[in-house]
Amino acid sequence: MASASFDFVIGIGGAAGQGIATPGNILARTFVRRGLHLNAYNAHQSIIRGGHILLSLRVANAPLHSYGDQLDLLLCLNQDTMNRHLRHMAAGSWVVFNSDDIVPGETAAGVHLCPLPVAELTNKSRNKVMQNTVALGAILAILGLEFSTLEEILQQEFGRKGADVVRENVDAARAGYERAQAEFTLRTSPIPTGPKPLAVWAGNDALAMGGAVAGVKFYAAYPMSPSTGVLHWMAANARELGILVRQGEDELAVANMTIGAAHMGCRAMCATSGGGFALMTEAIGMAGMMETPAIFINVQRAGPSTGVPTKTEQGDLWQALGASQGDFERFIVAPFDALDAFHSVGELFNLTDKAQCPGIMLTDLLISEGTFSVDPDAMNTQPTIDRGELITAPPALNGDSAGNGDSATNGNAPHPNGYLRYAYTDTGISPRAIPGVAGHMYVAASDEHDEDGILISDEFTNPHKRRKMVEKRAQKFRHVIADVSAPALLGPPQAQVTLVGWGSTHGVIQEAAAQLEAQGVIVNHLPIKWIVPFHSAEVTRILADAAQILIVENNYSGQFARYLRSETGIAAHGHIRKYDGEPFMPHHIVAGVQAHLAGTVTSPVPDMPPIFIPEQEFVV
Amino acid sequence: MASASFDFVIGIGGAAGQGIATPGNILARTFVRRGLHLNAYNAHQSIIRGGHILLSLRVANAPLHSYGDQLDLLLCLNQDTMNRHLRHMAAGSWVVFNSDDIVPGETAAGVHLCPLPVAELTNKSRNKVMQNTVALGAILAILGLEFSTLEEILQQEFGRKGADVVRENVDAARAGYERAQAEFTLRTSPIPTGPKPLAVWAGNDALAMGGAVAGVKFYAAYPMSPSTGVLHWMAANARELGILVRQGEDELAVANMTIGAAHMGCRAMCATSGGGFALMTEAIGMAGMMETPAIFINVQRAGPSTGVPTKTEQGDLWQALGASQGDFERFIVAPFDALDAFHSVGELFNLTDKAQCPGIMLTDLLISEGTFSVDPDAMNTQPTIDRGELITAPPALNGDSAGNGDSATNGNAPHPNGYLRYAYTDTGISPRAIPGVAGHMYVAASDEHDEDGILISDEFTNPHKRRKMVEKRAQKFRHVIADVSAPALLGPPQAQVTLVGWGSTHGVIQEAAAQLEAQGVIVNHLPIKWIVPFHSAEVTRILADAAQILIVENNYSGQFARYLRSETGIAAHGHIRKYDGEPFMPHHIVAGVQAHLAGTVTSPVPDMPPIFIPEQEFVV
Amino acid sequence: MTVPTKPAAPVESAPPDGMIPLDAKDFKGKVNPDWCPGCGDFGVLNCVQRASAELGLQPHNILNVSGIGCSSNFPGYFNAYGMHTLHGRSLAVATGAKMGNHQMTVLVTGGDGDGYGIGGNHFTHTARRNIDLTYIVMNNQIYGLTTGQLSPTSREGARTKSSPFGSVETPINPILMSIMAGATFVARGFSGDGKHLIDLIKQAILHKGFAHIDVFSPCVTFNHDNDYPFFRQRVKRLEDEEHDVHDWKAACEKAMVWDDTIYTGVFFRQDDPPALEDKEPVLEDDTPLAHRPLGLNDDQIDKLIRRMM
Amino acid sequence: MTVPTKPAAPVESAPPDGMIPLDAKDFKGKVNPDWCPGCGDFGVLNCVQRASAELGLQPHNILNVSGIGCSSNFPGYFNAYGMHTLHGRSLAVATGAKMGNHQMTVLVTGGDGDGYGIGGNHFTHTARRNIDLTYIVMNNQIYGLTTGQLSPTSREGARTKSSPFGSVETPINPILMSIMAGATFVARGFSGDGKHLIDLIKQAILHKGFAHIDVFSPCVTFNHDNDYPFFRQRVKRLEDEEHDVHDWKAACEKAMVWDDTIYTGVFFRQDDPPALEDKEPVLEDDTPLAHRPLGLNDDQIDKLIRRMM
Ligand SMILES: Cc1ncc(C[n+]2csc(CCOP(=O)(O)OP(=O)(O)O)c2C)c(N)n1
Ligand SMILES: Cc1ncc(C[n+]2csc(CCOP(=O)(O)OP(=O)(O)O)c2C)c(N)n1
Ligand code: SF4
Ligand code: SF4
Ligand SMILES: [Mg+2]
Ligand SMILES: [Mg+2]
Repeated sequence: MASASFDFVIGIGGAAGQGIATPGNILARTFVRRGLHLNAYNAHQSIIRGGHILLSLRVANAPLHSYGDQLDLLLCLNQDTMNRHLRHMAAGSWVVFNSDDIVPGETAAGVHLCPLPVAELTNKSRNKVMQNTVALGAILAILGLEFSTLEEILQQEFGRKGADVVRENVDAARAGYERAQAEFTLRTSPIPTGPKPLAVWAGNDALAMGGAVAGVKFYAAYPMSPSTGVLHWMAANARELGILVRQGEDELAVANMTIGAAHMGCRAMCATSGGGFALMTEAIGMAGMMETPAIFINVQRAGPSTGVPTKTEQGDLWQALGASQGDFERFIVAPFDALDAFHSVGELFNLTDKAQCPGIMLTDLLISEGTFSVDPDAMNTQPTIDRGELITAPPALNGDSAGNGDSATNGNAPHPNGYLRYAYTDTGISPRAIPGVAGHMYVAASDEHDEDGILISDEFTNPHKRRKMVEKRAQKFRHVIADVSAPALLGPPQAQVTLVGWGSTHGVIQEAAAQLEAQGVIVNHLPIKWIVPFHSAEVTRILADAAQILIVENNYSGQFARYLRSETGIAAHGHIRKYDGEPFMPHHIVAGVQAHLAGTVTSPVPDMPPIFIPEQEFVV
Repeated sequence: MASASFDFVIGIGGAAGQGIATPGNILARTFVRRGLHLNAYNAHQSIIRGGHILLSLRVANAPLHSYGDQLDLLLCLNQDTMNRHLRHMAAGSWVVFNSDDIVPGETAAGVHLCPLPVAELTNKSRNKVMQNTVALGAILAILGLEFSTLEEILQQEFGRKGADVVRENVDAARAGYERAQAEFTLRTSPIPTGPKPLAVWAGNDALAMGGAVAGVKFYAAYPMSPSTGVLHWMAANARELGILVRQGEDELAVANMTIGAAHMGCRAMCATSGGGFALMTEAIGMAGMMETPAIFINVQRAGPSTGVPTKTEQGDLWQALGASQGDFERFIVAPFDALDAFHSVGELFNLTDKAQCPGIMLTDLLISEGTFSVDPDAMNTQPTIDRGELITAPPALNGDSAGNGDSATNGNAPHPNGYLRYAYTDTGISPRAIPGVAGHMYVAASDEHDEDGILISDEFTNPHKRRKMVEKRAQKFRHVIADVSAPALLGPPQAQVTLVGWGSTHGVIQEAAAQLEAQGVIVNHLPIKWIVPFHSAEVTRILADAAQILIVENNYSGQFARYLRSETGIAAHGHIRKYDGEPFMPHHIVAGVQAHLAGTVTSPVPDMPPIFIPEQEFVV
Repeated sequence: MTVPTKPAAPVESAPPDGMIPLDAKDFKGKVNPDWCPGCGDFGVLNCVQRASAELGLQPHNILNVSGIGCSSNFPGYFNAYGMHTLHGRSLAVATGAKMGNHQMTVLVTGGDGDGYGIGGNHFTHTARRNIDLTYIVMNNQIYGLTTGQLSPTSREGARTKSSPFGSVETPINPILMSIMAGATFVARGFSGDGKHLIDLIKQAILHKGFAHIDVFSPCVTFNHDNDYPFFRQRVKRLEDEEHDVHDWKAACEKAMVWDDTIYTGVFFRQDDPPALEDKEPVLEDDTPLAHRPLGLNDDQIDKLIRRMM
Repeated sequence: MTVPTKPAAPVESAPPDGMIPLDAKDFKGKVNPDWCPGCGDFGVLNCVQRASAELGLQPHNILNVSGIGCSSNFPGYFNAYGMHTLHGRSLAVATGAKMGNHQMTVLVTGGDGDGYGIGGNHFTHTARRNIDLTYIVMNNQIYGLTTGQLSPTSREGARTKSSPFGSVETPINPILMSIMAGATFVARGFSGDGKHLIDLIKQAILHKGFAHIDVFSPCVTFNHDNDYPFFRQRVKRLEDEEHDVHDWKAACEKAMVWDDTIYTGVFFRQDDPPALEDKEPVLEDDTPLAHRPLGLNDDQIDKLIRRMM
């Protein structure tokens, strides 16, 4: 890497309730305003107070795709953090702590211990979180940043609490800053500045905002980690943006409300995690049968069952594939990162509108609760909106987008004008009238029906009509999926190893590939985003040339590996898997590739390809 | 077939509410008492009155595995039946009808029309269903059976309604019998008698009874076609058998109640269909995490969504595979027929008890609502019961099966005696104490936990413990699945075509194979019953020798074909599929094999193997 | 734009401007009901059709949502927009639909199993939200479509296919449940008393808020306990009594009577609490959400991005 | 055989034969609660432990079932058999468990979201069945574990993360719901009034049938509306008033009071209706189902097969 390159990871460790979020946010804003890139991951527990949290904030002057491999600076908010993590700190790293309460242990050579006598520095403030502000000042000084940036952000962060609070914080920060300048080893090379300020968001914000720009008018949710951030964003912004938000009594209500609003013509979506998604599955099948477009997001966490609510996993792929009984058409997409998620929501809405069917999106805790910098110019905030064949006004008024069928020309047309909601067409797509349009009345039924929407059980359970309707639905889907972009191989066309991943592993695999390249191992990477439709032919073609295929996924059973095989017949030569709740770090994948190449990986099950499972050294 | 062979299909057609069930039952009992085999299928609609029903009763003196290919005798209870089905009747067949109300249409040459002037024969009875009894008499005469058998069964069927009703029915039946003897062409060869009387049951009875003999103590359900028969059997027999039956407020309640009872140490099960199963999935994942053995039966019907409630399909395979989030251990079994279902329930209980995990059974409308003869001697009513490593009393009392830990010896042991519910063991199986045993208190949690049952979030979200617990659960499953029998190839080892099916297609494929053999085509058949564990190695070995693999399944998308490929990489050369709501008849499969051999089958999707989809000629 | 509006005042037969008045037969659906001859649901269907005509409603401005059951087949027989959804989920779907287009009249129809059994949670929560829906439950004290099992309204002792020796469970009283959950219009009708039922349905549709009508609608095939004679002998209209519909205690007391007398009529109503739509700032604009422009304008986007920096 | 039995009469501190009497600390679980300091749930836990000791219960004869939520972490801190199930499903699991071993004392603990939100349908149906469970809801008017969203008991106007501008929904009144659903013991406690709460819990456990205690258990982290001072200033024990617990009208009236006074205590009880277990013929035998022999005997099988012929 070039000498001007800057890549630094700050860890903040403490207990829930110690206010880790605030210094985290302040540091994040400080860096992105400077135009630096950010990738942050918060390893925490499912409790509200106590326990242990480690927030890793990685900043760099080049785009980041993972939260990195190590800590360069550790801020300990309690003794527990010191005890757990001091041993992970290498030569040249910093350890900042409140020396009134915390004692350091054995350190590796060259670790800079930075004790802060907080009581002294804050005139014996009894405010427990003041240690965080002092430390912030010290960190800025260590990094060689000007104090003014921090001052401004403290003003913004604490402004609404009044001038006294701001002053108290600025003073504390300054004391920390000055103490550090006076007593600690400081980072010598200056921290670069990016070409322009960046913004910062969590993946859940990206999902919500992706919905808003794509025209979501109805959002429903029942709180469930790690998806709740989408609800929080929507609730906070809905009134200003004209989005109706409902918290349902349960996920059954949420999914069914979403379909109700969608049926009326709104773009509607909802988000949950696996357990709530289980409760939504029946409704998703209904949307398939009624041909109602709506989006259901499953933010995966470590399962099974309640599992580990604050930990990540890519464990719900087969749940999504098996969501609801019978055969029906639906999209399944697993975006690569927050920005991709932002764009994928709109893309998925267009597809579901055109194909008149539900869409499922799979993200995970890593994307959804991660905090990332984003370049606002990279965000397409005015995406193309294609609602497919939608009838919002009677024929005489068609083209009048505000039309509602309520015109004298058309009368009230109490009787249907020959409109067939589920008409057989060449494309399989039947133009969809939304309720309220005169002369287009029909019943949308979860029972099998004929072109007119009439239950096939209502006359005679006609096997020929049944077959034709199944084929009509399949046909429309085939017609629309031509629009979906096929996956592409990243890296050199010929490589020793081809890494295949799906969804959120995109970034970490890219970083691992770069590290491997630096180690002289040539790898390329096939990241899969579209689960359904799956581009079997394209994937088969790409992988036909692969010397050694290794599949990387964040689950136990190799859910993607088995799905890939079901769609292409391709069995990988080996696997890299992780299912301990923590996401991959780049070096886990590097180690896996090296071990596979060295032939040292074994399989837990005889007759199966070898599986490399990295140790989680960190956060233990 | 040998000359003494008898194989005859009686169709009874009419509207819902015309009382088709009664003559159907009476005929069924008449035949099975004679020792003849029976296979009956009722093609009906999801309405209570009206519409059209066709009940096909096939009887033979050899075991039957499908409801056959044609009708030999049609009883029309209304004009609609005559209009729909007369054209399906071939030379030498009989058509019986009430000539007071129904007029026949054009017939093929050689069809025996058998008009019954019901008013005249019943002294103008105003009882609408009396036409059924008259027709029964006529049918017995046509078949050349003695009237006495019928008399006895009428006595039994109507006995509780009083002597008058019995007399009226016997008189009507006799009038029909005599009229037929006097005026109709009768079947000439005598109907054989089997070696001993057989019994008759529906598949749902078999499931319920399979549970009862295996020790079910708790059965919960929410009514849902086509699974409701299990509830009806249980409700009718529960008090006598000491089984507690609860109808829940919904399927969420049902699944969770089942797990509650199972956790206490009862063998517990429940049954539903796809939509209800969707609601059960979250609970199934919990049973996986808590390591609670319990059985969930999904009786599949045509989907998606409410679909076609009275029609069959094998459409919920991926739903079962994807039931609940995350990776967890569970069995999935799809029995071949009613008798196999009866035995499979007990087998599945033993496996789930040993592996301490949930078990899913997939049957379908064809098995569950079909009516079949069964040889009582073929039923293992005292199956081996293996409850695995279950602790029902404290150590001092172990072996005392009535023990409950409530003894002075053991005191009340308010504190656990070192018992670890989820102890790591070599086999991965942790002995399971049921609540009530002194000194073994633990919490079973849907959150990830440690050996002691303590939530890993309760101390620190420890990735190493998490990983070990995931591996422990996987390990116990691997340990137990060695007991599950691998599939076997039926028919000649070398064949032109290998038919692969799963679950309920077993019988119809066997019959098709026999027909093909008669046509000079050599086929063999690999029927799959165990979906999980899937015997990948065995299946791969068997199919390696196959010249042409054709997969037969009763769904649109080839759910099994895709699963087979995911587990073995094997892609079939072609497919035979049906998704119009009706089950396969043998000749559909025969036609499919012949067409594949002739190379006349195309694929609806380019680059995919050809798919043969038979026309449903019948029941249109 | 003008949007189809729900009659705001109790105008009995004036259709909106420019609309021809319709009569009950204009509300006949595409197919004839396949209910058993004599099923109570026929009466309910007739009454809904008559009430709709008398209120001057227009088919395309009505959305009729149902679940699954014999009674839930209703939308197929009623000329309006319809959604025949999942067993138990009609109120949830209807809530989303009403939010999506709050100018439509949303009528929810279903059975006792659908609404009080599997759908019970949506029932109480929809009631407390006081969303402007009319919810008609054809209560036959049985699961009809699945051929006769216990319902949460089946009496203790009821012999059904799932309780051949008599139920040991106490039934639910849906009138009490909805009053206590917060419904602002709670009534009971009898399919055998059409004139009365039409009037209840009209009141319910005109009521701004969650209106619940439990209708005795006998299942002639599977419930021989609660047949027409049973109700005919017992039902008494509350309108013929001294009953104060604003008095919850009197309402509950009357709802608990279940002997020689069983009351029908409006038990309870409250007109003050605003309906949910009227409390949702996003719906202040009359244009239904479904007809509003999609996406965000530059100002909105700038503001959002500024907050992220 | 003898089976662990639940004390039948209100014996206050006599453990069953041969058992050593235990005290509250014997009911301490394996780990310390990780609730926020000051969380109302600590008080509830103490009271349940004290009540269990005072009733002479034995840990191994108690099954404590919960759902998911801060409050649902309860079984981990209570020395008994525990099931920490799914969000909203505790009562369904507990019903199955009680049927599976009707000799155990089954205590269900959870939160307002768990019980009245997602679990609402089981709540009303379990109440009407009158199954012998003790159901303690730690009602903090918020979703705690998910960091503070609206609960069905949050007041209208409540500002939470999911309602930053104030809720527009009317909350549910759980006392009214359970009375009308058929619960035979309905009470309200306050985590800040331990002596009273212990007494309520003891009564509830001794009550034969479904006993519901809604407990104000403040979430000190996410609900600043309904904190200790709010309740301390308002709660009044019904026992200190003239209140007839057999009078449903008085009970409902008292339950509706929500101003300067908020009542705690037993609102309603009925001792006549038998519990479900006592109506189930299969449970007449004292041996729990879980301990009965498996499979059928020859007579039973013969009879079944004869009916099939
Ligand atoms: C999730 C689910 N569970 C069960 C069913 C089966 N089912 C269809 S209708 C019905 C009950 C019908 O009873 P009710 O709602 O009272 O309507 P009725 O037929 O009596 O009018 C049931 C249980 C279903 N369709 N979906
Ligand atoms: C099906 C499902 N949906 C959502 C969640 C997420 N969740 C966990 S606890 C909880 C609410 C907790 O509120 P409450 O029951 O009142 O308990 P408290 O934390 O306030 O004690 C929710 C929504 C879940 N675990 N499962
Ligand atoms: S079964 Fe009962 S509810 Fe259903 S249509 Fe017939 S009479 Fe009506
Ligand atoms: S968040 Fe609230 S309910 Fe949860 S432990 Fe903290 S104070 Fe208690
Ligand atoms: Mg009903
Ligand atoms: Mg709460």
